[in-house]
Amino acid sequence: MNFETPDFLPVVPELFVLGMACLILVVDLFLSDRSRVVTYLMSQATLVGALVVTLGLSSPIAQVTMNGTFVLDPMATLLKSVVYIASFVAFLYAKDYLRARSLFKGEFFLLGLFAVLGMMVLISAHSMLTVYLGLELMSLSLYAMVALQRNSATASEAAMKYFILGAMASAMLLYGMSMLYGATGTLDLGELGARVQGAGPSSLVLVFGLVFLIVGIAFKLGAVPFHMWVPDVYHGAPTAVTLFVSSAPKLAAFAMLMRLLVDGLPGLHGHWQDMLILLAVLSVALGNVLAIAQANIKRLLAYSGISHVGFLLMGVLAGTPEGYAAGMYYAIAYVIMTLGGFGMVILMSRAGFEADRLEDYKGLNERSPWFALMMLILMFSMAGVPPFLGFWAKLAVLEAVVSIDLIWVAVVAVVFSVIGAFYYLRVVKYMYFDKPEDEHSLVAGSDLRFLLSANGLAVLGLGIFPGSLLALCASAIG
Amino acid sequence: MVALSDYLTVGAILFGLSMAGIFVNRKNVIILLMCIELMLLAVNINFIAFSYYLSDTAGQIFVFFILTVAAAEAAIGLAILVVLFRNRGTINVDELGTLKG
Amino acid sequence: MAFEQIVFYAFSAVLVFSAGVVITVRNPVHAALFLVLCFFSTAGLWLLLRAEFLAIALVLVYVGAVMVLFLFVVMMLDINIAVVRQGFARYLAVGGVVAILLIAVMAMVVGGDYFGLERTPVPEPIGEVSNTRLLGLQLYTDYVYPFEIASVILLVAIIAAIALTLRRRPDSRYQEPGRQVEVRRGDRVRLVSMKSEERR
Amino acid sequence: MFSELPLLSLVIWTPILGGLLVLATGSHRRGGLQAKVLTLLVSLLTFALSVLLFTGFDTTTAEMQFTELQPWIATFNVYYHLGVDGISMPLIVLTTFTTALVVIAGWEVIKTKPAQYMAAFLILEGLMNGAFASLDAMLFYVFWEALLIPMFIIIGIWGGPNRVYATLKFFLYTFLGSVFMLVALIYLYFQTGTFEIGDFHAVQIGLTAQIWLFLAFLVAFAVKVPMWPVHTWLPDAHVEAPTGGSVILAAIMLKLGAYGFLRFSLPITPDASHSLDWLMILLSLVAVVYIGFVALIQQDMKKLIAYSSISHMGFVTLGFFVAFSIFENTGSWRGVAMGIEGGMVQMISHGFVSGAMFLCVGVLYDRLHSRQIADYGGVVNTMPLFAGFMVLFAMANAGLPGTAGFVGEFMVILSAFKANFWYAFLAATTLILGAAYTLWMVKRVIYGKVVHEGVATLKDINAREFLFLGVLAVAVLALGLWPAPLLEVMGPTVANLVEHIAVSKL
Amino acid sequence: MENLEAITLAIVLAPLFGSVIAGLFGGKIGRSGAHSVTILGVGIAFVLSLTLFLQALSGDIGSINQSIYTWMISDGIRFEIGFLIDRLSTMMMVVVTFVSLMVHIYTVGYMADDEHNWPDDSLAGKNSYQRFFSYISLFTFSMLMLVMSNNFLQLFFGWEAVGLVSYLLIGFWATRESAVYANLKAFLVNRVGDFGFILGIGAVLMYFNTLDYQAVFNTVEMHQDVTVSIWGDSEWSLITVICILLFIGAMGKSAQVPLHVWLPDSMEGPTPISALIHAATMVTAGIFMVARMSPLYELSETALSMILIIGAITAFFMGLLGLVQNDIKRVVAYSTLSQLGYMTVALGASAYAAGMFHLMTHAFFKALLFLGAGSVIIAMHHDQDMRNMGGLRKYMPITWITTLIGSLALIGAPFFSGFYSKDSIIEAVGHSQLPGSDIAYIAVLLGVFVTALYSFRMYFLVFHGKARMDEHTREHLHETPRVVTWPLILLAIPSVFAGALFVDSMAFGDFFREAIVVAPAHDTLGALAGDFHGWFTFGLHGFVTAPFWLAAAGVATAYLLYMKFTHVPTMLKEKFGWLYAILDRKYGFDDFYEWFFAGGSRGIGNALWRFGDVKLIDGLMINGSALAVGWFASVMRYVQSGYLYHYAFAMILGLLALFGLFVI
Repeated sequence: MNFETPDFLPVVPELFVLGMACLILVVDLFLSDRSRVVTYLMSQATLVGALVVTLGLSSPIAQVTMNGTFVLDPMATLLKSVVYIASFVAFLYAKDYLRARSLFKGEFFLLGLFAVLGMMVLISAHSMLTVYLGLELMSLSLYAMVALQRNSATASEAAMKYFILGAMASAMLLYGMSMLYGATGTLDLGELGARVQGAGPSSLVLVFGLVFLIVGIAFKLGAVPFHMWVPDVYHGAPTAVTLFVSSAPKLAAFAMLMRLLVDGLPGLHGHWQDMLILLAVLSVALGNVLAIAQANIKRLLAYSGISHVGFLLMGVLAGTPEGYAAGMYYAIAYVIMTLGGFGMVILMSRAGFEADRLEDYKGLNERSPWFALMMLILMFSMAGVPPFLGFWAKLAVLEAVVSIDLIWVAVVAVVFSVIGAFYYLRVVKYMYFDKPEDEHSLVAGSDLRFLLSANGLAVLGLGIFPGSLLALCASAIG
Repeated sequence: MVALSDYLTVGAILFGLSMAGIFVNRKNVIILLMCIELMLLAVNINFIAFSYYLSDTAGQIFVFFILTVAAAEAAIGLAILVVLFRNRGTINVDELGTLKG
Repeated sequence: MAFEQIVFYAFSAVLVFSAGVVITVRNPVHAALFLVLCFFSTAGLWLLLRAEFLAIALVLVYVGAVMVLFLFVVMMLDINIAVVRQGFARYLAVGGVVAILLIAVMAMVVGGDYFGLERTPVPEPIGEVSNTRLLGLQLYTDYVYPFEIASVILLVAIIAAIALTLRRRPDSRYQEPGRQVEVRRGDRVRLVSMKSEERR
Repeated sequence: MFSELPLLSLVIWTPILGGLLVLATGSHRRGGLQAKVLTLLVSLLTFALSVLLFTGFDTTTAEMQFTELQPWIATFNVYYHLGVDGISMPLIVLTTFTTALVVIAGWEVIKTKPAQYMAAFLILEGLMNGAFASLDAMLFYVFWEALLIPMFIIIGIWGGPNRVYATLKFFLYTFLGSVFMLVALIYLYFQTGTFEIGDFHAVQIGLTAQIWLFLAFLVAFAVKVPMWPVHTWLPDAHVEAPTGGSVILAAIMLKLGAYGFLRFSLPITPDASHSLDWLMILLSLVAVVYIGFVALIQQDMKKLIAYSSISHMGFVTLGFFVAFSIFENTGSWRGVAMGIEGGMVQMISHGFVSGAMFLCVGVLYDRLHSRQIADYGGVVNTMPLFAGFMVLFAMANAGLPGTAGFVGEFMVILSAFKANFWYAFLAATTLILGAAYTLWMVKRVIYGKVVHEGVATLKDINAREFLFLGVLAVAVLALGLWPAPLLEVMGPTVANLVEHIAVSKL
Repeated sequence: MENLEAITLAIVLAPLFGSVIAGLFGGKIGRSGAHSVTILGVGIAFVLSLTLFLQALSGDIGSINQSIYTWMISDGIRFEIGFLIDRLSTMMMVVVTFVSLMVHIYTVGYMADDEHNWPDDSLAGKNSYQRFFSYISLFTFSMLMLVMSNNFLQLFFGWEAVGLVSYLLIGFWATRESAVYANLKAFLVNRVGDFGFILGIGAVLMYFNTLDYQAVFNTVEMHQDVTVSIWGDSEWSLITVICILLFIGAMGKSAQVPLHVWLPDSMEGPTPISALIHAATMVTAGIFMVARMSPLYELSETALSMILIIGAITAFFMGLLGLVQNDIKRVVAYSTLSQLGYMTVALGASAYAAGMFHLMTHAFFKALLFLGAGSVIIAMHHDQDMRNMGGLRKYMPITWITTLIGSLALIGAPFFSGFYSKDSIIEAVGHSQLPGSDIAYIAVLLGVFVTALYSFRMYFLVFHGKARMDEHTREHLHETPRVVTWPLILLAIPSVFAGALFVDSMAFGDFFREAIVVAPAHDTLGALAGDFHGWFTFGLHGFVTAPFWLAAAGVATAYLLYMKFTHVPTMLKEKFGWLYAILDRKYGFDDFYEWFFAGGSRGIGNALWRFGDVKLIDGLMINGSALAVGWFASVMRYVQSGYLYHYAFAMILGLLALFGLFVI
């Protein structure tokens, strides 16, 4: 056997995060609860460092290394960067919340970092094996994070559901992978793509495997009908964890979608397009409709997330570079918005008060006009009203579906987005049109206030000047 | 001679049974965890059968990793189970329904 | 019927039967034990497929470790054996129908049409390379990256398991020798000077 | 000297930035006086800028003027492209004019969060100007949608008791309409490769596609106009909105829909407009007659005026869409321009008149906190000056010659006659119905004996109220007595439009 | 004429100026300031109009068509505001400004006690008196704009503007429920007419592509044979359609059956405006308009027939109603209706000139009658019921004499002005060959009897017989002040002499020149002209014609019934109860309109609103779909049951669905 030492350079970010995580693990052992902030700072430093390293390594051409299990391409660079930033923001938002509930422990940040590592692996996966391992690394960390609030019955219930269904979805994904492997004899996604193009007669087997694959992906994204975990987990988990679960992992799931379907199975585009249309339409419809009936803002945002996934899928299903870019743009936009949304929930909460009922937002405009405005921006952005970020994301995906003449899909999507606008407006209604019931002033650190404001303004700013991010996504797809 | 399809059929039956098990069983979360192990087992059978019939070791490598991950998964699953039991005093699936709607 | 086939069908029958028991039995301990039986029969099947290392690993890792963990948890949690509720038959019927449907669809695809002997004949044995050695060689060279990730996953599992289950009871008391040693007299005894009581 | 300035950008961004500044100023000090003064200054400045637009406008050409072009979103080929022609320029002036009045009208009335109120109106103003000035469809859409937000807030915070229902209905209705337009715009984007409205005008499209596009646009614009049967949001929104909100809603927001027909539906899909003009005419006439009857029995003044707005806007759409019938009936395109111009004059005049009517109701509401006709009677005895204004505006609303309300109706009826006698016949029923519902209301509210203590203690309008009602009265009379300058502005543009739609795209 | 434009402008602007000053600055200039400025304005207009009229008579100016400014240009069509000065318009101008001037002066006395004022702190100030002057001056302006117009647009402007002022003035006493009811009614009924009118304008514009009178008249021949299809396949002559549509407008304004219902009610306004607007000028606008459009009407016998019949119906049946009225102003109002019918009949018979002639004389004597009635009303302390009057001639000699003159003119006593105009109409109708002229002739003849009957019924009831008023009123009875009596005297003069003066040229001569076009086939007046030998002969001849004897019979009957056998009317009322009921209910027009149009449209509105808007659109479509979505959401929530096995089941179903849809 002749074995060449692989090129480790592209993997440096992963190694860096891993190394730092191990370091933090050790350091954390020696920290007292009072100085736990060191763990937090180190974690944040890790993310910043990873960002620097990743950006430093970025190159316009795809590099495949590690015997074909790893790829570094512009898409990976961009998605990873956003993952770091999203995680950074999430950690920052989480800090005060965790502290107020004596959850401010090293495990949270460690598991978070490992989840980030999993996402990185997933984003850079170039083999079904690494897809699976990245996915599991991420998922297992997330399962644990959801359950981290050990004295909370809802959190453990949520974790259990998440775990069982997640494992089931993984198993289905694996079953699909086994089928693809059996049909083509390779795990390498590039190779797989090449062989699928040539595999004529056994395409039924490929489609069969594809169905399982789709189920696995759809579960991670939270697309209907594989979405059932989303509201329960978002609702049950501590808000800080919900924040994390709802943001960066969506990017990883998007990457998984791209890697498996676009890199791995471009030859089956016609098939997975049909399936994704079904999922997308169902997601947009059900997510928006069910969100209307919610009284808990975390559940509401969960259902809204489901509908956003539907839109995201619309970009991808187009099967054009513009469509992929649109999907990616949507994913990034969604992450920015959801971070802000759950960030607001954290801002409103305090020790012993979760601020997760819609009623808790009554009269926010009286209590804090500024943050009411931020929430307003976020809500309208999620509803897809210009000039906010969410609108351009919707526009991009609608362009994608219209470009392949699936106008009916676009029409369905916009109609349900109108239905969806209703519940976002309801939040605004509570904030602006009702009198406050809760007269407590907001307790939150200035870093949280600052970042949350920046987050809201980013939604506005990226809405007024959407060009650069769009161009970035377009160039990342190539 | 045993055909590849025979192995795959066994895998399919196992997979189907374990999936059915997840929603037939309404009492005990532990059995759900076992069902998941069964599902992974079915997948493993597939991989190994393919690996054998394709004369390619990648499938076996994959199974190796699946086994590893499954073990880790089981550990985390059981840990969550323990936490759940401590909070609820039960691991009855029927009573695991406070989050809904 | 060749010996190989007899073995295959025997193991398969045991596997399917015990899997069926696992999902229907009331007592989780029984379920765990039947799961062990499943693993054993699967290991047998894998041996037929020349995957000796994995077969052994399955028995050692799963039966030896994972299933013991399962049993351990079952015992630890002291869960009542479930009473068969009314309606279980109905769930079972629905479950059976769905399972049969699912299996039928899957079997249709994975059945003889695509994976029969005509299409995928039994391969010729390739030399006498040890299965273990083969895997080992690949694991540490071509698959070193996944291997590392797998190790991280195990690490996460450790962290998670500890973080979730290790708890200090707030009411339990510990001895801290360090602090015991550090105690000075002043920490324990306070000398108070008082005015003496006036005599009347 | 002023022509060097990017006037359009200024009329868009001055109020928006001013609004943000007002928002930052806050309402805390002295009842928000600072914010109010600032708002007034900004709105007057914007109005002054728009007057420059009017004076600098070249009335001899149909070309876009004051154009500005900057790349905005390269990925989608979207440009920051502004410009005005004879159709949009008057509407911008109307917008800035009305906003300044609304600011004055809300001066003392708004007690809660005055800074937010004022800021919302300024931002709304900028966005509306933007919608009128956009030459890029996506830019237009952004403004078009974005202006729902401040309006949503305005109705929701400062509205009446049922404001939440009303504002949600308003938002969702219009949102539903406009998303179809979005899809249509995207479709057109793929036909032309740009979002340039001018390119949309030029592109050749088959009839089926045109019809779908037309319907998509129709939903968006019909809701905004609003046309029967998608009009029911308007009475609710008007009734619940604060006076300023109603004024802006009626005076300008409704015009956006009609503007859309001119800017999008007619030139982009002339053949679909042709083949579906029966539908448009039918809906317009239903609006005139049906809504006229419905307005007759309203018990709430604002609701009545809202219904009358719908009816009047029916004239606008009627004027626009009789074009093809005229051609079929007379074999020439002569007379088409009169219908379109009539519709546009009607837009402007309705802006004045309905705004004035809502302000009048607002004046009463501020005093007695009721909009019910039954709660008034004999107001003339205690508020004669106000009654004078109210009667004047009511007459304008009823389309009395010499007032603004007449000009557009007259032109549309004349051109409708060219299309078909019965169109004109049904349209002309508004002479009776419009007078009936308006004057019946006036009779019950203004005339008669003082009905109760409340009316007896009413104070006549103060100088501030006199100011805005007086200004509007002058505007109403000026437009009615001498509409020529307005027609001169729109003439070449409309002529150009008629030439354009006369050519089939098939 | 260099300064002609200035003069015409001054004529219209002087009253406008007065109106604006009195209206906007009434509080500042006070009562005397207000009536001075408006009287001055109208006076200037009158003097200048008279000058123009005399110049026109002397032939110094022919027909002058000038534009003041361009109202707008649309679609290449110029809409101008301008004046057409010819004999027709100058005559109208003189009549309008003269009556208006009289009424202005009269008002100084009539409104002297008007207490209807605003609160002190209103910015409007105490200005009801000033406002009244402002309104009537504004009316004068509007009426002048109407008659001087050289195009349809401005005609319509004036048309509606006079309607507006009429609305304002009928409702002048805004606290009276009946007044504000009447002004709304007047406006709306007029609007029905305008509805036709504007359609007529639309038709003109469509086929002539201009609204200028001259341009239209010049090309009217070209459109003589154009037909239009309004409904189905039946073809209508274009000119007929235009004429009928325009005449609908005239029916509204000139209160022809069935659009007459507003005029009696309009008596709720102060008496001066009844005289000015609802007798002398505004209501005759329709007559003027048709005369102005004679080049069009001459081409449509159908339209002329229709005018003839409608006029005849109005003339006779509205006169009948005057018999049962007890309100002094209402009697005069029904008489006005009837006289307007006469004018309309004249138009129908193509005797436009006679119609205009009667318009002029009627303006004088009817204004006189109204002002006389007003004078009585002042004296009676605003009691208008004739049953409470009687014997007033002793107390109010001037009013008595002038009213008698007015009445004689009205019934067409020979040598009085009304005689000349009315007789020429009756003669002309008798000569008319149009379908329906026979009926019309009978109607106008019978109308003469009726006119005389109700006129002298009023005269006798008011001025003769027992004084039936209460003590208090009787003690205070005296002649009204000079500002009131002088206009009466000044109006009485033309009421007597205008007929004799102008019968030659106006009725039978070529007074109007090219302003009025009569087709040779219809030239009834031309046919009569041959038998005409001067005003005196005509007057003498009048004694031997049927109308005179009918009128005399009417007077005699009135004398017998109301002076001699005063029990007979009551007896007749009982005996012919059904007839009385019909007349008393005014043939049921008002009740029917109230029920059918007012009630009907409210009913339709209610039905459309409740079922269309509230139930169907809002309830079913809007809220219904919202509810449906909400209901669906709540149902789907059950699917999200919280139970793991359901979630797993959903996933498996999803998997199966994907299989079913995409694999098999």
